[in-house]
This record gives sequence, structure tokens and C-alpha cells, in this order.
Amino acid sequence: MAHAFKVRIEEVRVPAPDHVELIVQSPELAEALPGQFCHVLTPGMLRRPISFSRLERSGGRAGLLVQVVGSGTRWMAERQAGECLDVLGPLGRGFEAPAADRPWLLVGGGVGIPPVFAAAETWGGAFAPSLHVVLGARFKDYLIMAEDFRTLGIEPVLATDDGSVGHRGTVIPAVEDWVAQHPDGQVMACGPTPMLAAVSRAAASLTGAVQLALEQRMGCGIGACLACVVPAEPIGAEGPRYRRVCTDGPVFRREELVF
Amino acid sequence: MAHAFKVRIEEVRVPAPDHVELIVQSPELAEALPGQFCHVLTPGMLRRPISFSRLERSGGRAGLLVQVVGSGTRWMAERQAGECLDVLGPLGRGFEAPAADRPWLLVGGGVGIPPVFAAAETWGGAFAPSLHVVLGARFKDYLIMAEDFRTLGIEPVLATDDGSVGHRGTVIPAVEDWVAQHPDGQVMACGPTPMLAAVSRAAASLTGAVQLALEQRMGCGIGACLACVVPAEPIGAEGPRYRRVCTDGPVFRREELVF
Amino acid sequence: MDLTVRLPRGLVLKNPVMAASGTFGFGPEYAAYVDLNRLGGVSVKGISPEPWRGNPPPRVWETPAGLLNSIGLQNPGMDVFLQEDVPFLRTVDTAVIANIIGHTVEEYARVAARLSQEPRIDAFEVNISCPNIKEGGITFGHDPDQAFRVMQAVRAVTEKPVMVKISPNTAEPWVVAEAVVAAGADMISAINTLVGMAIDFKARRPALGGRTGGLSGPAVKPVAVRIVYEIASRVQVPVIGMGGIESAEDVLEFLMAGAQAVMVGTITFQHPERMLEIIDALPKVLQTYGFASLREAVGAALPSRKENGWT
Amino acid sequence: MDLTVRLPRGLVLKNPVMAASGTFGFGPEYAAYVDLNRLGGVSVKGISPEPWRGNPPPRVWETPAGLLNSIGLQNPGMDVFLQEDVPFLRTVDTAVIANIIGHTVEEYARVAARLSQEPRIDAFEVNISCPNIKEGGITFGHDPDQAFRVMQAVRAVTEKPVMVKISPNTAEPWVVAEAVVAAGADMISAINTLVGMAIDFKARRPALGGRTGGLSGPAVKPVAVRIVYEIASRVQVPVIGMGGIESAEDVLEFLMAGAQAVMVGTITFQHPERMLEIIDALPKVLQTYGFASLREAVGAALPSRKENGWT
Ligand SMILES: Cc1cc2nc3c(=O)[nH]c(=O)nc-3n(C[C@H](O)[C@H](O)[C@H](O)COP(=O)(O)OP(=O)(O)OC[C@H]3O[C@@H](n4cnc5c(N)ncnc54)[C@H](O)[C@@H]3O)c2cc1C
Ligand SMILES: Cc1cc2nc3c(=O)[nH]c(=O)nc-3n(C[C@H](O)[C@H](O)[C@H](O)COP(=O)(O)OP(=O)(O)OC[C@H]3O[C@@H](n4cnc5c(N)ncnc54)[C@H](O)[C@@H]3O)c2cc1C
Ligand SMILES: Cc1cc2nc3c(=O)[nH]c(=O)nc-3n(C[C@H](O)[C@H](O)[C@H](O)COP(=O)(O)O)c2cc1C
Ligand SMILES: Cc1cc2nc3c(=O)[nH]c(=O)nc-3n(C[C@H](O)[C@H](O)[C@H](O)COP(=O)(O)O)c2cc1C
Ligand code: FES
Ligand code: FES
Repeated sequence: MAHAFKVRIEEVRVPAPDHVELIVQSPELAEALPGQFCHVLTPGMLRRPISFSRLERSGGRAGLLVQVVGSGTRWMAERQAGECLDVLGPLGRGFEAPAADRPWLLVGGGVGIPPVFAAAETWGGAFAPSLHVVLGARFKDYLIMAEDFRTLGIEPVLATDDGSVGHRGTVIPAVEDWVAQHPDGQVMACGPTPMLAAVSRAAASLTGAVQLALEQRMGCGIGACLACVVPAEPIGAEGPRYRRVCTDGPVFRREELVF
Repeated sequence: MAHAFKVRIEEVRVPAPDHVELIVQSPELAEALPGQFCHVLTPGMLRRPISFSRLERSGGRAGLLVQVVGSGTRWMAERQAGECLDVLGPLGRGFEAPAADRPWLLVGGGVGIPPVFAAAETWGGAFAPSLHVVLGARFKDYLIMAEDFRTLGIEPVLATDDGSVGHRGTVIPAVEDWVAQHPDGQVMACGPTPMLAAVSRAAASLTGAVQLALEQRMGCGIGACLACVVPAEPIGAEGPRYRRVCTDGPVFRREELVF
Repeated sequence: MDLTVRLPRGLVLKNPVMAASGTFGFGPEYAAYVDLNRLGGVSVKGISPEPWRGNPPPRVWETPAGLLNSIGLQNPGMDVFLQEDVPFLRTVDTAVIANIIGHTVEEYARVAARLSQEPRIDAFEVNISCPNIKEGGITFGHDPDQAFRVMQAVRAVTEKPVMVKISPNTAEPWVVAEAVVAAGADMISAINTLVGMAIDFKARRPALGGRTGGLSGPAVKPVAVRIVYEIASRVQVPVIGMGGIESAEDVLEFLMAGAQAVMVGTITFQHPERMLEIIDALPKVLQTYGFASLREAVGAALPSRKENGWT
Repeated sequence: MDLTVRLPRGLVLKNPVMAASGTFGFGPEYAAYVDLNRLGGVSVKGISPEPWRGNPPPRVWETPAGLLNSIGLQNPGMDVFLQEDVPFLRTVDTAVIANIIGHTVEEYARVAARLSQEPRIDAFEVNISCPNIKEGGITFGHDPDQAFRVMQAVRAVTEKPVMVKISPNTAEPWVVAEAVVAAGADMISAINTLVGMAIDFKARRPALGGRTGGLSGPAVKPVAVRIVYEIASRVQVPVIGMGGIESAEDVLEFLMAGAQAVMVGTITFQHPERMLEIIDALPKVLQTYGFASLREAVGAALPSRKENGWT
């Protein structure tokens, strides 16, 4: 069952310019699945959905890695250790655990990287040899958490729009390469919608599950208001049906979605 | 000329429960006349008008004595020494200096006491023998600044609605007594409108000036919006004309007003 | 303090605080956060005879002290509602109000007739903010004649208490209220959202997928209080007030303006537990302002409260 | 960046930011705080042929992100304005817009005719939010026919540029805009205030002396943007947008929704210097969102900008 409660900020990290990672003490949140999120109270009219960047079950801690893009995320970035956040969560459908017998690709773009890291941290151990990670961002500073992957023993493939680190361009060529070599592979991806659409296309031929974690503007965050919808299968006479990111997602199978 | 600027809070005093006096460093404000006010920026949509409780020309300091009645005054009461206030001021028509040759009565009610104290402090010295002060409030805690008057060597007559200090009831009997004994007297009063109306009636026979400082809800505070009006002479076919508390007042002669 | 509210046709609320339609789903969604048994009532999301798809996303956008939404009345239709949500609603003890919508007078009548047979539905709220697709798309609630016809058709098919929800987007919302009362409405609820828009600078287009949206939240409270006051001054049936309520003081404001009960919407997204806090705080707030009972506060700011039969 | 705005009949603004009527007095009041020479223009307080007394106090009340006012258009009449304020206005170099009001069509014509002879008046803004006392008090601006007649009468007596200020309190404000354009209006300004109310708990009556009031400030911005967008999509004359502007981003929002210039009102009470800050910030904000000129931003969010002749 979901909860609404105050969580204490234990530590504030600054992984990159315009980014902050709040480590909160909360056994409830630490039980979340990678890909789930919590809905954070900020001074505006609406809460802000933020995924988990790490889930330390044993320590009862979770991470919220936030990129400052507007008033709410700026407010979060100004928090200090010792203060509390008012959160609803954990919310939504997270990633399903990867199938043990398939090669596994993780793709993260921008602030889509944190949930992908949480997945690697939670399930990666068993997959060490067959886990491949591709990360993308607009430019170097925004390519966050690469170092965190390295501490898991994973060397991520990097891509930036301007080539300031890793390949110049998007993550897609690297995804396509991997797909070509791993027809029985499975994928988990999170990032901007155009990236997910491209991953979905690139991974269409895979026999394993392709799980995509989407973003959408939210009202309630708990399934009541139908604000957070995205176009989904089946496509009827009027077009695709609409499904909720907050409860039907954020993680969908690629077959469920219409881009 | 009026100004809009930041003033530094030098000291925060708590003269009574629910009251705070902010001593601000500001040569500009310290030049104000007793009865003038400044318009203080608070988090709400409108600034809050606050009179000066003391005007220390030499030290370049002014006092703002605030009773907590709502969101804006609560915010002011939470300020700390060292912080700044954003103010417009000094604004409005203050008290005219008392005529040197007439006995002088000061009447203050509730948060109308501070401007009356500022008048006593500014002009009182020359009047020591002929200056009489009557202060009223709902109950003991709200009868502020009596001690300040005593430091000027003035023993104020006190009245509270519940008799918890001084006479039980309003200031009006004391005013009537004084008026009866000083037909050539002059009066300055500030307090709730019903008190001022009663003072105006009680002092109607005096040959000296009767100056009353009014309150009204304000928009701009500088004469532009016509929000802050009170009924005033002359009374035309449609009723009294309306005059602005922020620039035509807050201080009016009793003859100018219609209660 | 007894907070019970007695409304026409035997509709009784435990207290005057209900969840506003569209902000509380069909009931189950918020059950993890709010003990529904403590609410005065729940107005469920708008229900049409057939499923409605709703508007393209994005569907919400923040504005100063307000929220724009363009959900477009997405709902799975009355059959799915009866099958999937009514069983849950049977497990809770609060007034259930079915908010109903249609694109034609017949659709309104159809959904009212069908849901009228379901005992768990305690009352109807007729949302007349839908465009009449037969008559060129003009919103039912903007035309007193069309609003009259909708209410008349609903009245013909149900004995349950019916309130009609008034749009604030006309010059004289009370004219519509008077029309629906003439057609047999037992109560008025007001207000629905104001039409508004925000611009997405980067996309260079209106921010909401549906272009315009409905404005709700604290920003609209003064508009809502005024409309409640005007309607309560003119019609003899109870008014349910809403628009921007976020505190027990706000509830009192609507009560004094003439509302017998209220609904709470947008603030629930921020604070799911706020309705319960408001219910807890209400007796104290009433007392603070000198009201010995809920009843005393209702209409206390109306010009001629006594003439309106309130005391 | 060149911020000049060229409007019909030779009206030129230094920049698109003007002071909104009723929030900036007749000009002199804010001169101690704001260098008027830097403003795009000033719309003075509503002026009637004879003095108007206005409404009883209190006349303002705070609401969430908004302000209710019921000034009631108090003003000293056109003669006093010409004698006491125009001499000051002659000393400043900014567009002066006379906001005019009347209780009858004839009163509008009278004040327009008289002020038209004063060279310092650069343009008129016809405020049609007054009740027509001859025709039972219905607001001129709520009826396209009456609005047409007012504009026609004003057009007959002046060659100066004329804008008509649209009320947001009707279901279709653009119908009124179309009517006044048909009657010869050179521009539209929008929006005036929304009707609202607050309750004074202690007094147990509406908080404002005039009972209802006009809602302004950030709370109304989404309603204003939407009305500007709808009008700009429909009429070919320039639109001057306003309602809740407090930043250069807000100005951009109105520009993209189709306004050629804006007016800033309520926020001035809080921050007298804000208009100047906005003017300073505007070029940078335009650039941030990829606009190389002011002109480029105008109407950028409209559905068929090119068809409307904007580029
Ligand atoms: C399921 C989910 C998980 C997310 N996880 C993260 C994360 O781990 N780290 C992170 O930095 N960001 C994450 N985001 C995006 C994050 O929610 C937005 O960046 C944030 O809401 C912006 O708020 P703001 O006030 O700073 O921006 P503003 O633009 O001022 O916000 C205005 C409104 O738009 C909404 N909004 C703006 N951008 C987005 C967006 N991209 N997605 C959804 N709503 C948006 C805000 O919630 C708010 O209601 C996630 C979004 C979703 C839907
Ligand atoms: C010229 C003048 C001088 C004043 N001097 C003092 C003073 O020295 N000390 C002091 O404590 N108070 C003084 N007041 C009253 C003070 O302005 C109000 O108590 C204060 O504005 C209340 O703000 P709030 O946000 O706490 O209350 P709220 O009730 O939340 O305020 C809501 C709105 O109403 C206005 N308002 C509420 N009460 C009053 C009032 N009595 N007069 C005018 N506007 C009001 C507020 O300014 C605000 O716009 C003075 C008022 C005026 C007009
Ligand atoms: C997201 C959302 C969806 C809504 N859906 C409906 C609806 O389906 N039917 C209806 O009558 N009103 C609907 N409303 C209007 C609310 O019930 C209410 O009238 C309005 O939001 C004002 O109240 P508030 O300010 O407390 O939210 C909706 C409001 C919001 C914010
Ligand atoms: C105190 C006050 C007085 C106003 N007086 C007038 C007026 O005389 N004539 C007019 O056309 N509009 C008047 N208005 C409306 C404003 O010009 C403007 O249309 C409205 O306030 C919306 O802009 P804002 O939100 O920036 O204030 C007044 C507004 C306020 C707040
Ligand atoms: S945000 Fe309300 S349903 Fe998803
Ligand atoms: S407050 Fe604006 S004129 Fe006095």
C-alpha cells in the first residue's frame, strides 16, 4: 500500500551542475521497485514526480536525483540535510525483474538515468557478464551517474548530443548495435519520450521484454485524475486509448504503447 | 519625496504577546512625521501599512510596532534582526506639530498607540506640563507602550474593555473629562474607527485642532488606486465625498471627516 | 458539534465536506490515503453512457494558485463504472453522488436512468459543461433552455436527489440555476472550472493538449464565492459550493455565502488528507466566528437571510 | 533589441509594456517611483464627463494570488483631469491613453469628444464595463449591440486611435470584440477584471463595500491568456493583453497568445518598479525562447499564425 508521509533528508549530494541527489531515510521508499516514483510536495499547486535513483533496502534509504528545470526542482535542490520532504509513494508500476536467462540492456537518457541505475543496482549482480548499459545526455555535465555504474563494475557506453563525452549523437546507434548482436535480449529504458520511441523501434525485433519508463505531467499521481495519460494500445476508431503513467506505468512494455 | 527601498532590521522587541516592534535602520524613515506610515512588502498580494512607533532622527532609526492579526503581520513578527524589509515610505500626511500655546491631549487605542507615542516623543518635551495621554485597549496585554510613555515622564491614563488594567471601558470618559477642563485644548488620536468617531464627538467643542489618524485597507499606498478612502466633507447629494487615507491622510482634521 | 447536513429527498451527509467530481476518481483510488467513511460524500468522476476517450495530453498545467486541466471527461462509461467501482463503493459508508455527462439530452437521460437503478448511488450531479454535439457544440450549461431540457429529461427518469452543476463561464450563472430549478433540480452545485489557457514557450503552442483547460484551485475562489452568493440569493433550493477550498475557513466562506455543503477538489492532489483535516477543524472555526451550529453559518452573509427562510 | 510597437493610426509605443488603467492613477502619483519616460504607455484611471463618487469602502481585499477591488470608478471628471493632470502628463514622454467611461452612450461620446481636443492624449481605451443606467443597468460590455453603439458613438467624435476593453465575464468575449471592431475600434484591450466576492467573517457580510468586486492579479492570468488568444484568432486588429502579468515571461505568454503589447496592473502595488524591470528583462527572455524580435513572438502560439497575417 502506498503512503503519504515525511521523510528525512540524510544527505544532499551534488553529482553535477544543476543536479542534486537527496538521500532520504525511509524504509517504506527503500522497498520500492526500480522505475517506481514518489510524488514530492513542493510550494506549487502540484506535487512533483521523482523516480528513485537508488534503493538501499538494508539501510532503509532511497535516493532522489533531481535535475533543476523549474520552480519545484529548484526548491528541491535548495533542501538541506536534516530537513524533511513530504512524499506520496512508492507509486506506480516499476520495472519487472529481468529474466535471468537473457542478455540485458539498460538505456538511460538525462534524468532517465537514475531509475536505470536503480535497476542495475538492484538486479545487476546476477547479470554482471551479460549486462550492457548505454547512457545519453545533451552534454557532458548532464551525463550523470556514469561513475555510479563503474562502482558496480559496469562500464557504460556514453553518448552526448554535442560529443563532449562519449559518442557524438544519441544512444540509438549503440542500442541498434546491441540489438543486432543480442536477438534474444531484454531492454529497460528511461529517458525523454523521443528517445524511448527510438529505443522502442530499435528493439522491436527482440524476443525478450522491452520495458520503457515514461514521463507525463501529473495531477494526483495515484490514478484518480487521469491527467498523466499517454497513447496506448489498442488503437480504436478515435485513435489510441489513453493510459495513466502514474498507475498503469511509468513502466510499460513496448507493445502496450503508441508513439 | 517618498522612496521604495530595503531597510535593515536592527532589533526585534516583543513588547507584549502577539506584538513585535521592529527597529529599523533608515535615515529616510527616521525623517518621517509622527502619523505617517510605510508600506511593507509581505508575501501576500498587497503591502501592509504600518505607522512609526518611534522616530530617532539622530540615530537614523525608526520603529514599527506590529500587532499580529493575520498572515502579513505574522510574517513581520517572524523577522529576525539582520534581515531586511522592503518598504515604501514615509507616506501620507502625518500629524501637524501641536500649537505651542494650547493644552494637548493624545489618545491612542490598540495599535493606534504607536503613532501617538511617536508624537509624544517628537514634540512632547516642550509640553511636559500640559500634555495628557489616554490609552485604551481590549485587555491588559494589548495595552502597549505605557512604559515607553513613562520613560518620557508621562503617566498615561489607561482603560481596557475588561478592566484588566486601568479603567474598565473605553477611553471616552477620560477624553470627555479632559475636554471639559480644557476648552482651548488640542487633540491627536489614533485607534479603531469607532473610537475615533467617539473622540471626534467628545472633542467637538474644542477650539484647538483635533487630528485623527485613520486606518483603511490599502492598495497602492501612494494615492493612485483610490482603494483607501473614507467618507469626508463636504456631504453632497449622493452622500459624503471620499478621500484617501494614504495621501489625504492618515491624519485628518475632525472637521474634514464624516463618521 | 453536529455537522450533519440534511438535503432534499432524504439525502443526508455526515458533514458538509465532499470530494469534488474528477478529482477523486471513482472512489477506490484515494482509499489508501483517506478514510472515505469520514467524508460527507464523494462525487465520482463524470460518467457517460459510453466510454469517452478524453483529450490528448498534456492534461494539466500549473498556474498561480491554480490548476488548468483538460482531461476531457475521459471515463470508461456507465457499465464499467457499475461493474468495477460500485462494488467498492458498497463497502464504504458515505454519500455517493454520480456525476453524469452526455453529448445529447438523451445521453444524460440514459445514464441517469441506468444509474438510478443502482441503490448505492445516493444522488446525481448533472454536469452540464459538455458541448451539445447535436446543436452545434454549444455547452449545455451556457444556455438556460438547453440546461432546462437536460434537467427535465433527468428528472423524468429518477426519483433520487439531483443537483445541477453550474458553469462560471457565463455572464449570469444564476439564470441557468433558475432554469434547472424550474425543471425540477433539487439542488445546485457551483462552480465548475473557468476556461483558461497557458502557453508552452518551447512548444510554441497552448500548453494543454486540448488547447484550453478548466481553471480550478484557490485562484478561482472569489469567483466561486460570488456565484454561490448570487445563486443562493435567488433560488430556494440548497446550494453546494466549491472552487478553491483549501481550509476550514474557506468552507466557512462558502457556507456564509449561502452554501449548505461544499466540495473539495484540486487541493486533494497536493494534500490527500486535507478533507479530513478540514472536517476536524470545522467546528472550532465555526465557533471562532461565533456560530453555534453549522446551520447558523449557512447564508450568514446573505443580504436578507431571514427572508430567504434560512433561520 | 528594438522593442518599438507600431499600432494603428500612428500610435507608437517605445516598448510593449504599459500601465493598466486604474492601477496607476492619472500619471503623477507613481512618478516618484517609476520613470514614466521609460514606459511604453500609461492608461489613466477611467474618466467620465462628470465626477463619479465610487463605491463605499472597503474597496480592496486580498485573495489567493489575486486582488478584489470595488473602487467603483471614482474619478473627478474630465474637466478636473484636463486641468490638474494633463499639465503633468505634458512633461513626460510616453503614450498617454485615456480610459473613458460613461453611464449612457452619450456620456461616452461626450468624454471622448472633449478629450479628443487635447493633443496630449494619444489614444482612447473605452471601458465598457459600466452599467448602462438607461437600459436597466446591464453592463455595456456584456451585450455586443450596446458595445457596438458605444464604439460607434466614440468613433464619430474622434480620429485618435481607439481600443475597447473587453470584459471576461461573458461566455464569448470575442463576440463583443467582433462587434466593436465592426463599429470602428482600432484595437482591443483584454481583459478587465473578473467578478468575484470575499466574505468578511467578523462583519458577516461581503468584505467589499460594493459587495462584489473585480478580480485581478496572477490568479486571472490563465483566463486572460485564453481570451486574448481567442480574440487574436478572430479579429484582424491588434490586441493589447493584460491580466496578472508579473514578469517578462508573463509578457511573452501574452505576446505568443496574440497580443502586440500588454498592460501591467495589480503587481505595481507590490512592486512599483516592476514594469521597468520587465522592460529590461524582455529582450533576454525573448532570446531565451528563440525569438529574434518582438514581432516574431507576437501570435507565435496561435494555430494559424501565417494565415492571420502576422508574419
Ligand atoms: C514518473 C516520473 C519520474 C520522474 N523522475 C525524475 C527524476 O528522477 N529526476 C528528475 O530530475 N526528474 C524526474 N522527472 C521529471 C520531473 O518530474 C520534472 O522535471 C519536474 O516535475 C519539474 O518540476 P519543476 O517545478 O522544476 O518544473 P516546472 O516546469 O516549473 O513544472 C511545472 C509543472 O510541470 C510538471 N512537469 C514539468 N516537467 C515535467 C516532466 N518532465 N515530467 C512530468 N511533469 C513535468 C511539474 O511537475 C509541474 O506540475 C520524472 C517525471 C515523471 C513523470
Ligand atoms: C495608516 C495605517 C497605519 C497602521 N499602522 C499600524 C501599526 O503601526 N501597527 C499595526 O499593528 N497595525 C497597523 N495598521 C494596521 C495594519 O496595516 C493591519 O493590521 C495589517 O495590514 C494586517 O495585515 P495581515 O496580513 O496581518 O492581516 P490580514 O487580515 O490577513 O490582511 C488582509 C488584508 O487586509 C488588510 N488589512 C487588514 N487589517 C487592516 C487594517 N486594520 N487596516 C488596514 N488594512 C488592513 C491588509 O493590509 C491586507 O491587505 C495600520 C493601518 C493603516 C491603514
Ligand atoms: C482534474 C479535474 C477534473 C475534473 N473533472 C470533473 C468532472 O468530471 N465533472 C465535474 O463536474 N467537474 C469536474 N471537475 C471540476 C471540479 O469538480 C470542481 O468543480 C472544480 O475543480 C473547482 O473546485 P476546486 O477548485 O476545489 O478543484 C474537475 C476538476 C479537475 C481539477
Ligand atoms: C484597483 C483597480 C482599479 C481598476 N480600475 C480600472 C479602471 O478605472 N478602468 C479600467 O478599464 N480598468 C480598471 N482596472 C482593471 C485593470 O486595468 C486591469 O484590466 C486588470 O486589473 C487586470 O490586470 P492586472 O491583473 O495586471 O491588474 C482596475 C484594476 C484594479 C486592480
Ligand atoms: S496523475 Fe492523476 S491519474 Fe495519473
Ligand atoms: S491605497 Fe491607493 S490611493 Fe490609497
